[in-house]
Amino acid sequence: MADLTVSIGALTLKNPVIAASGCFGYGVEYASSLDISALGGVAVKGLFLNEREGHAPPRIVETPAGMLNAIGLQGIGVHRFVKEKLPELGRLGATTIVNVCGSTLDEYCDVARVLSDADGVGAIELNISCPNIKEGGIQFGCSLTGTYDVVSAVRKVTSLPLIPKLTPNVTDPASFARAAEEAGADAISLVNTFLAMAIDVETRAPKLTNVMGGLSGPAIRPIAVRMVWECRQAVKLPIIGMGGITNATDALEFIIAGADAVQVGTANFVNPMLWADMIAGINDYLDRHGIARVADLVGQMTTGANS
Amino acid sequence: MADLTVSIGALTLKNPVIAASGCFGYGVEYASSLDISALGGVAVKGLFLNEREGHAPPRIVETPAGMLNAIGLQGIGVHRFVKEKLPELGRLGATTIVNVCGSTLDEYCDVARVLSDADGVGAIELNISCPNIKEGGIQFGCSLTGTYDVVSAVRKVTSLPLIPKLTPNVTDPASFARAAEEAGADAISLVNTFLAMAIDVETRAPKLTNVMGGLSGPAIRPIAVRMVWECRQAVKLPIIGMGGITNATDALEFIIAGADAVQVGTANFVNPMLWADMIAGINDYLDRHGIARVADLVGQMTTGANS
Amino acid sequence: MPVDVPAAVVSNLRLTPEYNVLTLAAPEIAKLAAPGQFVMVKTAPGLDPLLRRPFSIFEIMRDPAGAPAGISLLNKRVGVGTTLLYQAEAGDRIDCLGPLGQPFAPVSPPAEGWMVAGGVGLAPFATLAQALKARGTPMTLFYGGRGATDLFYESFFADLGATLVITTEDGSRGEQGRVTSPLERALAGRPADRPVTVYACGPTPMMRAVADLGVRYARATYVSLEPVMGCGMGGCYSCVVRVTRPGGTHFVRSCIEGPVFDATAVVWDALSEGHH
Amino acid sequence: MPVDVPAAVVSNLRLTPEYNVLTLAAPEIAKLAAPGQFVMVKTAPGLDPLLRRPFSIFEIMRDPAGAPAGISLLNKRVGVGTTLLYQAEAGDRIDCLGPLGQPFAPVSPPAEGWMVAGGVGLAPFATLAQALKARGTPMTLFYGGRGATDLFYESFFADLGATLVITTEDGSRGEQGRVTSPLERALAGRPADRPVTVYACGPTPMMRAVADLGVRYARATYVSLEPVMGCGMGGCYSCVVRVTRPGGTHFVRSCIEGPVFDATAVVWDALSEGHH
Ligand SMILES: Cc1cc2nc3c(=O)[nH]c(=O)nc-3n(C[C@H](O)[C@H](O)[C@H](O)COP(=O)(O)OP(=O)(O)OC[C@H]3O[C@@H](n4cnc5c(N)ncnc54)[C@H](O)[C@@H]3O)c2cc1C
Ligand SMILES: Cc1cc2nc3c(=O)[nH]c(=O)nc-3n(C[C@H](O)[C@H](O)[C@H](O)COP(=O)(O)OP(=O)(O)OC[C@H]3O[C@@H](n4cnc5c(N)ncnc54)[C@H](O)[C@@H]3O)c2cc1C
Ligand SMILES: Cc1cc2nc3c(=O)[nH]c(=O)nc-3n(C[C@H](O)[C@H](O)[C@H](O)COP(=O)(O)O)c2cc1C
Ligand SMILES: Cc1cc2nc3c(=O)[nH]c(=O)nc-3n(C[C@H](O)[C@H](O)[C@H](O)COP(=O)(O)O)c2cc1C
Ligand code: FES
Ligand code: FES
Repeated sequence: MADLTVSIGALTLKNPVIAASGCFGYGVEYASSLDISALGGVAVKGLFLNEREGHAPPRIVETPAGMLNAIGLQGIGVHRFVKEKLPELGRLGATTIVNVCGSTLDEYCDVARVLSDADGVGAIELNISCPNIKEGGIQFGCSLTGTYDVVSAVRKVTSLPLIPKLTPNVTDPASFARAAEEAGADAISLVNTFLAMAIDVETRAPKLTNVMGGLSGPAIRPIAVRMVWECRQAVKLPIIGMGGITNATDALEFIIAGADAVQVGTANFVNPMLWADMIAGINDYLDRHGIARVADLVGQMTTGANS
Repeated sequence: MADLTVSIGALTLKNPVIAASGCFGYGVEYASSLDISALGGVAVKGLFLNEREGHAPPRIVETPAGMLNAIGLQGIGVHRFVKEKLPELGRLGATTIVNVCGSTLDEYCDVARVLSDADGVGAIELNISCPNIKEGGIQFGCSLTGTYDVVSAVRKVTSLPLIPKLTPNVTDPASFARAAEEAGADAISLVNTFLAMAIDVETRAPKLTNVMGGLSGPAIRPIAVRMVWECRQAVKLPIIGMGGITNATDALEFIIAGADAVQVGTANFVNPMLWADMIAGINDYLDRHGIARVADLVGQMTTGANS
Repeated sequence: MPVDVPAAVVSNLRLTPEYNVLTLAAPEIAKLAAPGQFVMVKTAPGLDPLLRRPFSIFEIMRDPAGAPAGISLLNKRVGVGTTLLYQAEAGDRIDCLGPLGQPFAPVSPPAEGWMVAGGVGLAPFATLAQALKARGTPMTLFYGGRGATDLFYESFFADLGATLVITTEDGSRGEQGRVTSPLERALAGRPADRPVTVYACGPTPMMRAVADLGVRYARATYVSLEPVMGCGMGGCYSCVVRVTRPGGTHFVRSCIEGPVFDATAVVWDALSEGHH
Repeated sequence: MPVDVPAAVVSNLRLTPEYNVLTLAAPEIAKLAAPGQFVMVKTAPGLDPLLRRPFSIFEIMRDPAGAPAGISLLNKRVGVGTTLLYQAEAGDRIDCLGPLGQPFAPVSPPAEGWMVAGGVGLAPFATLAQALKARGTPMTLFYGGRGATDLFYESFFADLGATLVITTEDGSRGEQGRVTSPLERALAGRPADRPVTVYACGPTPMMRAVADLGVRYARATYVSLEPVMGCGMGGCYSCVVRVTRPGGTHFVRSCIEGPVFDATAVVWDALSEGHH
């Protein structure tokens, strides 16, 4: 049995497998089917300060080996979350990572303050990369100074582990990783979804009411792995990698590319019972390769023989 | 029977379906299996001034609904191409689009000059977006001034229709479309492949000898459609759209998003006999919808009802 | 509570070139299922198509001793996944997650249960009819299709004692026209002091018309909606339906708060018709 | 010249848990095929997996009148696509593009033809053996496997009059060890004035060893290589092999200039062993 623990700032994860934000509700939805305390962490649906309606359906459309979503960050707001969901997550033994959204810099800080005062938040994942909303979010995430500013502002108001979540919709994600590191992040997570669209040729209308959506799922995995690897060369921070992970092999690919932990989003829709197998599969691999700690595998891609 | 012709500068294509560069050899390879003169065009493998070895294999790896390639632009060089392939393409009745590469601005111009002096070149597609080579190419394609400079330099040395091929590996492809337009391009084509990688977890080595490769195929289609649509809003130029097109419906999706013509790459590997069906399918759609000319469908996405 | 099982295809009865009934060995799901619940089905192994598809649990199959042994699905081919289920062969394994969602609440006598099914909307009513019968509740099935070849399993319902009222759009069976016509006559003809609960499943315009009739004749009406669903477990927020709740209207996740809704709570204008 | 046909699976003979022979109705391809050519096979409809897989044409099947009716593939499960072909059922349709590539040139008497097969590398030799027999060329099959259960179709070759020399690594059949040992003894024992052409297919290290022996004993040697192939038609440049040509070494496309190469032209050091 290998040591699967992962350190993200002050937070220790039992293992590197985290449910991705927006793909696991508030975590509690899954508690009747599986033991969510066995996961490395649960990243809950993105939260603004207040409740939010989200976009009109249809909100998803399937694409080759992937899907588009334009949920529009429907959510109950951080106050109701703290009151209604957080205590239950605590009772269930979940390691809770709260995905924080904002339309303005102030809103990010306000949400972070509420969470800092609450009991049972493991870390804040700063969502500056949702492609589905017009104001805030992606505006910060696609600008280096925006990224730096929002991370350093939130850094000032919270001592919770702070994990900016980066967008893949930029020329050079590694530069954003560096901006996040300089601004005081404890870790980074990537990738959020790729801005994309699909059109129904018969009606000539976009398949999503919101026109654009975010592409996720196995389709994007090779791009996400590349970006994690680029960021690994650029920063010392822990990296939480994601994008199309469906099984232990995919998770290991991200870890070898440089991810300290991984998140699983779309694959949970396809197979909500995948968690135990994925964690066991990572452990088996480590045992089979005589690697004592998962941390020892991070970034261990070998290029020598091939380059 | 609808009017399927497409104008790209001075060049008229019989129909909007072009074989994508690097996915159809020099065109002549396919002549024994199909009538390549029936295609809207044949974009041949990228050519430098001189012969080029390309990367060591393995050069491709399959990924979910896609593939990575790092061919490294193996090719016979423009001189041999003009001597050995171009006459045959002419005899076969192909509309030939030559994909032009360069390690330097001068090399792009030199290749373009050779082609301008040759007989039977329909257009030049300027490859400033290959993610698989270190020097040249992508360095121009990922910088707005680089794009502007190379397009205007080549513009000065050739009166052939000039089609810069844009990379998707940037934050805002539409700004590159504008740069190309300002520099005097006759059209733009997009997308080239997405920079990506895959790792064999057992050996921990990259699956491609070159480490990185370009992702193509159906997996990327929703992102490519989005980029074509963004460019359609940004420029008046004809747009040649591509990325994961496998059948007439996919082609129509690009046309409705704003492409005047389309290219088909990866799908030709899977089904090299797809051409006739795709062209017929586009025609059938136009007839069924009472659209007289394919040009009338370009960019006709309706958003009104949904926004 | 829901379980995920690699269910073996026991049989695939192709009713027409469009409809089939797929019987799956899934005792774990059969045991837990309540009328109107659904399963999320992986229509093919691998990544094409990627997502599961939602299907009502049609019948609960029982072994000779009467123990729940499996479920059947009434499948209509409309695209990739439903075509794969149409083509499935006995012995294939199909991942099946369920049971999911809020079931129908079957009424008890003296109320009657009136089921209104349009096309494949028949699917959730086999289990509901059994539950009504178990309560001794008199029931009627208003069942509409495009033509005679769109109507199935009438004897199943007749054997349970249901009154059948059939309509077809082309008049090839039963009354010509929409299923809502005889429903309206029946509602109009029923004295106010004789309670009825209406249950509807079918195309959105049909369900909306039934909902309107329910309001007009002041009868409790429940509909089983069929929005696109990404996960079926409350994880993705793709399946929302706008409903009236204390304090206003809200998007609620139909996979966990539905698919069965009180028809008066549904904000019908918000249901995008193109996709249902 | 190559054609793409949706070939029906006529039969699937599962030889072991790893190997099977898939017989496909494809008269168009069978008619054109020459020994050592291959087909590109779409192992599943849809996008998973996306690309076709290359397979040697194993047997040419003939109808009772002797006309070419189909082909068979000798398939070894190593991954996704080969597993799907292992599972195929009679009646399935499998898109099959071919014949492709440069065939073996069968020698004529007085030369002998010596075939050297490692494992699934047997595949291109059934058609070659028939061509040799048609020329009256004496032939030997040196056939090596891990164990007795890796060896197939010996009687097919024996019936054509081939001499069989069998080796297994575990010694469970024939001589224990590598197939190159008896080959080397045979080469060493053969007088220089008795011509022999050697044909080899199997794991890259084996083919390389055969190539070395060919050089050492100055015998014409051809190998059928198995690099990853994206298209099989010369379109993608994925399948290149470094070979010596007038003026230096070059990467050439093995799908159109191979898969059969003169072993002395192959730059063996450039063949990445991990992937073959
Ligand atoms: C709770 C519930 C119960 C259902 N029960 C049944 C049933 O018992 N029998 C049955 O045949 N069908 C049922 N459906 C509908 C069924 O899920 C869809 O027909 C199916 O998902 C379409 O999949 P496809 O791959 O064939 O279509 P696709 O190829 O994905 O799409 C074809 C068309 O179907 C529409 N569609 C796609 N996904 C859905 C979806 N999840 N829901 C509705 N429409 C969709 C698309 O918009 C498109 O117009 C139910 C749906 C829900 C939500
Ligand atoms: C000309 C030619 C003829 C061949 N003839 C036969 C034959 O008659 N019978 C037979 O069983 N196999 C044959 N092969 C090998 C066969 O093509 C591969 O085993 C097959 O493509 C693997 O597909 P997969 O989906 O099962 O493997 P994947 O799941 O894709 O990969 C599994 C492993 O196989 C390797 N692999 C993947 N693709 C290829 C490829 N195109 N060529 C070689 N290795 C690959 C991968 O690197 C990986 O290690 C031939 C190959 C060539 C080039
Ligand atoms: C339906 C859906 C909703 C999502 N919502 C959020 C969100 O609220 N906040 C966020 O940071 N990311 C969100 N994401 C992005 C995922 O967390 C993840 O970054 C992305 O889907 C890539 O991972 P995957 O391929 O494993 O899904 C969402 C993704 C999907 C598919
Ligand atoms: C094997 C391979 C080789 C390619 N070579 C070139 C090239 O030489 N020049 C070029 O501009 N694009 C090249 N491309 C990119 C394609 O032309 C096309 O832009 C891309 O593959 C997306 O289209 P697709 O998804 O239809 O393949 C290549 C793509 C592949 C898969
Ligand atoms: S289908 Fe995912 S929340 Fe309802
Ligand atoms: S496999 Fe594509 S060129 Fe050989």
